[in-house]
Amino acid sequence: MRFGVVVFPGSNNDHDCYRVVEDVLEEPVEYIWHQDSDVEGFDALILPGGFSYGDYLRTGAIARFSPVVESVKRFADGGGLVLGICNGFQILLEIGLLPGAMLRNQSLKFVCQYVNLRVENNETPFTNQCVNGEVLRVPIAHNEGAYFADQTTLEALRANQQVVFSYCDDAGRVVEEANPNGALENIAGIVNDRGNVLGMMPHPERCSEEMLGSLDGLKIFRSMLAAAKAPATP
Amino acid sequence: MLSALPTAKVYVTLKKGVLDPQGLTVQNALEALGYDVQEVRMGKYLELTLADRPREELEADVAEMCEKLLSNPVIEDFRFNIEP
Amino acid sequence: MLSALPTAKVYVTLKKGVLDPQGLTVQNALEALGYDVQEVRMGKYLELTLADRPREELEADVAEMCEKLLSNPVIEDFRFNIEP
Amino acid sequence: MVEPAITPDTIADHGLTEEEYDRIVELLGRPPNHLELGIFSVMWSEHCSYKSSKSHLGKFPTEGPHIVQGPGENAGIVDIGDGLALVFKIESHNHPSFIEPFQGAATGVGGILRDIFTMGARPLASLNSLRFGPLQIPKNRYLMEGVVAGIAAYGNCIGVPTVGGEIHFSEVYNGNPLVNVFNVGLTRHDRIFRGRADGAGNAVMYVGSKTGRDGIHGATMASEDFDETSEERRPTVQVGDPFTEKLLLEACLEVMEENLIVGIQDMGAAGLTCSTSEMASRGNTGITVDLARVPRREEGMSPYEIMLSESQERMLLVAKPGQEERVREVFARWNLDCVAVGEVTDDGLLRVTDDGRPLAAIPAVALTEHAPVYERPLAPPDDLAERQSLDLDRVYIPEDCSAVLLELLASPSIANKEWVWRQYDHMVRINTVVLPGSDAAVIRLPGTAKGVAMSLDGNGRWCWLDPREGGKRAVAEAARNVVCAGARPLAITNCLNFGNPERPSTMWAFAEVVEGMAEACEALGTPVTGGNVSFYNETLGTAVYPTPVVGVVGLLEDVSKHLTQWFKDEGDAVVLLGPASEELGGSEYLAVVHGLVRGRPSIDLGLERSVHELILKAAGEGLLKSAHDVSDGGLAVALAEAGFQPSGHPLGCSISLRVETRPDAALFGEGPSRVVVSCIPDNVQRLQGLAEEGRVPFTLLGTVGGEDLTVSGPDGKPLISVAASEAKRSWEESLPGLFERPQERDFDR
Ligand SMILES: Nc1ncnc2c1ncn2[C@@H]1O[C@H](COP(=O)(O)OP(=O)(O)O)[C@@H](O)[C@H]1O
Ligand SMILES: [Mg+2]
Repeated sequence: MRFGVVVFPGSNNDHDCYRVVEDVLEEPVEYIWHQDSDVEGFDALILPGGFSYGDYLRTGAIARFSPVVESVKRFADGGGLVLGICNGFQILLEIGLLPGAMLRNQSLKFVCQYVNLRVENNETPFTNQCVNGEVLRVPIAHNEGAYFADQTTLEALRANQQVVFSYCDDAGRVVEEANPNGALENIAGIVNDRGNVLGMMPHPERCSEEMLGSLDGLKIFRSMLAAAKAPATP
Repeated sequence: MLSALPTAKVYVTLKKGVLDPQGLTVQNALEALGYDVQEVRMGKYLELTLADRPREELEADVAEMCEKLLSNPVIEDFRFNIEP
Repeated sequence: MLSALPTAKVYVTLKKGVLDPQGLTVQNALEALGYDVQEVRMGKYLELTLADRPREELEADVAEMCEKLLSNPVIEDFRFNIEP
Repeated sequence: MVEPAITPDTIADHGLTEEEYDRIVELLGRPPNHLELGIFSVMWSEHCSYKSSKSHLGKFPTEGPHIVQGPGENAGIVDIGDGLALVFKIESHNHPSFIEPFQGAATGVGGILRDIFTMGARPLASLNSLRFGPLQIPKNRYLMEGVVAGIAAYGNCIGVPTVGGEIHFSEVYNGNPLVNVFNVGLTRHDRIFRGRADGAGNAVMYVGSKTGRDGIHGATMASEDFDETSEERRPTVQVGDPFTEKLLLEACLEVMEENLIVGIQDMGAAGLTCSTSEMASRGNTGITVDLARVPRREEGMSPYEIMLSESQERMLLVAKPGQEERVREVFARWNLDCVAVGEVTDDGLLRVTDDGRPLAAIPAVALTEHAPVYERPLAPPDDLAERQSLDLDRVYIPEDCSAVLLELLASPSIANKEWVWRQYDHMVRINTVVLPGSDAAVIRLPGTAKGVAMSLDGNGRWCWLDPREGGKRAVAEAARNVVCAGARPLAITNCLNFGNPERPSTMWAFAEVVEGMAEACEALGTPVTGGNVSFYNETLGTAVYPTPVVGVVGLLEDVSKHLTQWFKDEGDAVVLLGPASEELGGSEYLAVVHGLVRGRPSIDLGLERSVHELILKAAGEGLLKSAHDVSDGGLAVALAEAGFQPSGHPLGCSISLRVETRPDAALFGEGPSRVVVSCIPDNVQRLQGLAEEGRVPFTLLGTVGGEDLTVSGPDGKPLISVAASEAKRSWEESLPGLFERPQERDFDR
């Protein structure tokens, strides 16, 4: 399975995603420079975390105009798998591949820590190796991670089971105390209605190796592999 | 001189109903300092120095910039005025 | 009603000469989109809903709030107006 | 523009003495013009010339088999085998952070990162060492909020993890917070670059941000030679632009990887002036720079302003012949300015021109090697004997040592610093194997089995009581922290934060600290590869404690064998390696509980080294499950902390303690060279054997486990008995609690 990691000026988790695909998954991977518009031949695209254009003005706002974005959109429209992590998620929101927007953390502080995620929908190409209700330990690291959407959008997301991960406590309860950033209804990750585009604030690439303290992130990458092998049935 | 060029003053504010944690924090801090403040909303203020062109063109351009880049319609409103 | 209360509109801008990385980056982005923009400076815009009190008191209070909390006098200037 | 005349006032405004001015005239063979005077004044400033400290810094050991680059470059370098090298350095940003905490700290991080990647290394990790006045004072909270947010903003955005550091609080830092930032990077031996301008005729290129009127030497601003309004000419606070620095980092590493350049140096303090004169001086060459070609952010900048500007995110490089175009292409791809502003010459002169018109010509070495060096007078402070005397008979012994433990755990200098490091992205680049919270952070080195452990330490209180011993202990503690991670300390960098060097007592403390540190470095086999001196940390006659901050990097050949400070399993044995010291002097306990800063710390460096060797040996044999050094708060705090693993329920332990003098001294004394380790009971004997071989005192303290932390005295009498969870709460809730108070900017009214 061929992965592409899209690099915007200011991306800084590009190398981390690349390494996980290459060293841990042992699958072919290439960087895609934001000025390139060729995403032919890839089976999945990762929009990594970081601070594209410094997160100046608004997270993801300026990256939206990079030439590669139109290709990413076309790739997604064609059913290709797109995973946006952290800043990648923010960019997916700005370019409209996912609904909603990201607000500043309620604490007004950057927060880097492990959180618990409850898997809400394991019937996506990103979670097929998980069990519904399962609790994953995955780190977050962001300043603007409070997911927001208007009521109609929110209802649609719920109706289509597009909420894939919620912040929860150790026991898997989705409670206010487990919300690290003020996200609406503890939402940590969503897919588009077709299910082939996932945006998530937590960083699976930071917990895909034993030595780093958790392997839970690997389930997401493994799910993508499994999805690519199985015929797509979204 | 730059100063003779037209300037657009752009205000980007959070839509009503969108939680504004910065505004809230500022309000709390002001109240703790003893001021009577009912509400604080925090937004962005941009000054764009433009090229010298007909007014309507500038108006249209700035509106477009606001829609495309300077604000996010999901959460923000904008308004602007052009001077002089 | 809130709407009847006086509102202060506060503008906080970077002092002249102070580097504005955000403004620069936005300018570059706008230029890349084909707009002719000479300079962009980014600042903050706040709306404070105040208690109904004599105008001069409000003026004095808001000035103090700006100095103490809303602006950073080392790098920023502020101005405000109170409505209605 | 009219060239301002040089009067005694202009000279004084430039911070130069009459003798220094005479020397400038002598070196030039003529009086300097105004621009030249400005150039001399910044290069001969304390900050750039080290004129007060140079004669002392020479005492540091700087050589060793693995030292690749000692002091004198932008950063030090040590060899770690396999063709790899670590590049590291520490820098202070105390004064800028006091003026504007967020931007001051942020630009400090930006500066230290440039020091590392200018040598060809990709930054791996940052640490920071901070000192503030007590947090009960709103201004101190404001400063700390801003500093931490600034460090976070810069490091997080550029994507270099901030993995640790240290923070201490004391009234002496009220008017003078300290902000020291450290970074370590990784490079290959064949990719090391230096700040040298070699090869006459080679192009000198300016890359990065445009030049503005940022941070121009404050002193010079007082001069009245300006034609525009004074408001516009005031020095401007430097604002960090981490996004641009990220682009600069990637572009610089790219031109280095392609081998396109001869030398490179960042433009930090004294900007273009410092980078041109130092690069020429190191290369035994000259540089001509034409100011008309320098990219500018503002209109109407004078040559003086351009040469002295401290705008951030700029570098100066010398391209290899014929490679200028390729260099330009690389920087263009990253959307950065890259302009040939001059060339290397063979006449040894720093020449400044404006569109070809000569403005200044100064022998480069006159600015660097020939800068003045002072032997400042030294004298111990009058009250030294008083500081050092400690009459323990007048220090009551607390009835309830459990309560004291809780109080110490909540003391901000000891309390959990998660409030701080949660704001730092400490995981980006997926190399952080030991996250913040343990004695040392551990980073794995990609592509190898190796890891690097690092720690910053310094205790100003000890140095105030006895600077020589305090200096030794700073090195020892930083190295011990690294050893506790299972890593062998390789070398140190250091930041010396002191008051006014013209004060003999300050200079005496400085000299003593340096000699103490030098002795410790010899004894522990950790040469000094560089550092930074920050003088004049003094407000209204009150100086900070003499505060050396020591950064140690250590190597783990096999990173999977690293240790952390936390107990792992119930039933494990708890052992103290090192002397059963009961030294109370200079402790956090004396200061917090008794309001006393008194005593005389001491250390046996030979024993310290033996403890290091023992732990490394035991760790190498896989005997240890944890290792935590005993520092602030003494043994009791170390035992409590060992139970506070990052996740899950805290672990208690039951300990029995021999007490020679008084229980508070045994529990809370901060005698050095001690480490609490845990191991399975079956390994105790082997460990004891190794300790005897290594002549390290060995004390079996007790067992890990249970809900409570209990320490009993010789007669079985309980000294401490607290629930581990209560202890943890006390430790955890302290800092966040202080910051929940409403914020206000307090303007010294
Ligand atoms: N300014 C800081 N930035 C990041 N981490 C910090 C900072 N201050 C303290 N820490 C972390 O908190 C832990 C405890 O610090 P400290 O009590 O100074 O340890 P020690 O006494 O072992 O040197 C360490 O892991 C340290 O890295
Ligand atoms: Mg320690």
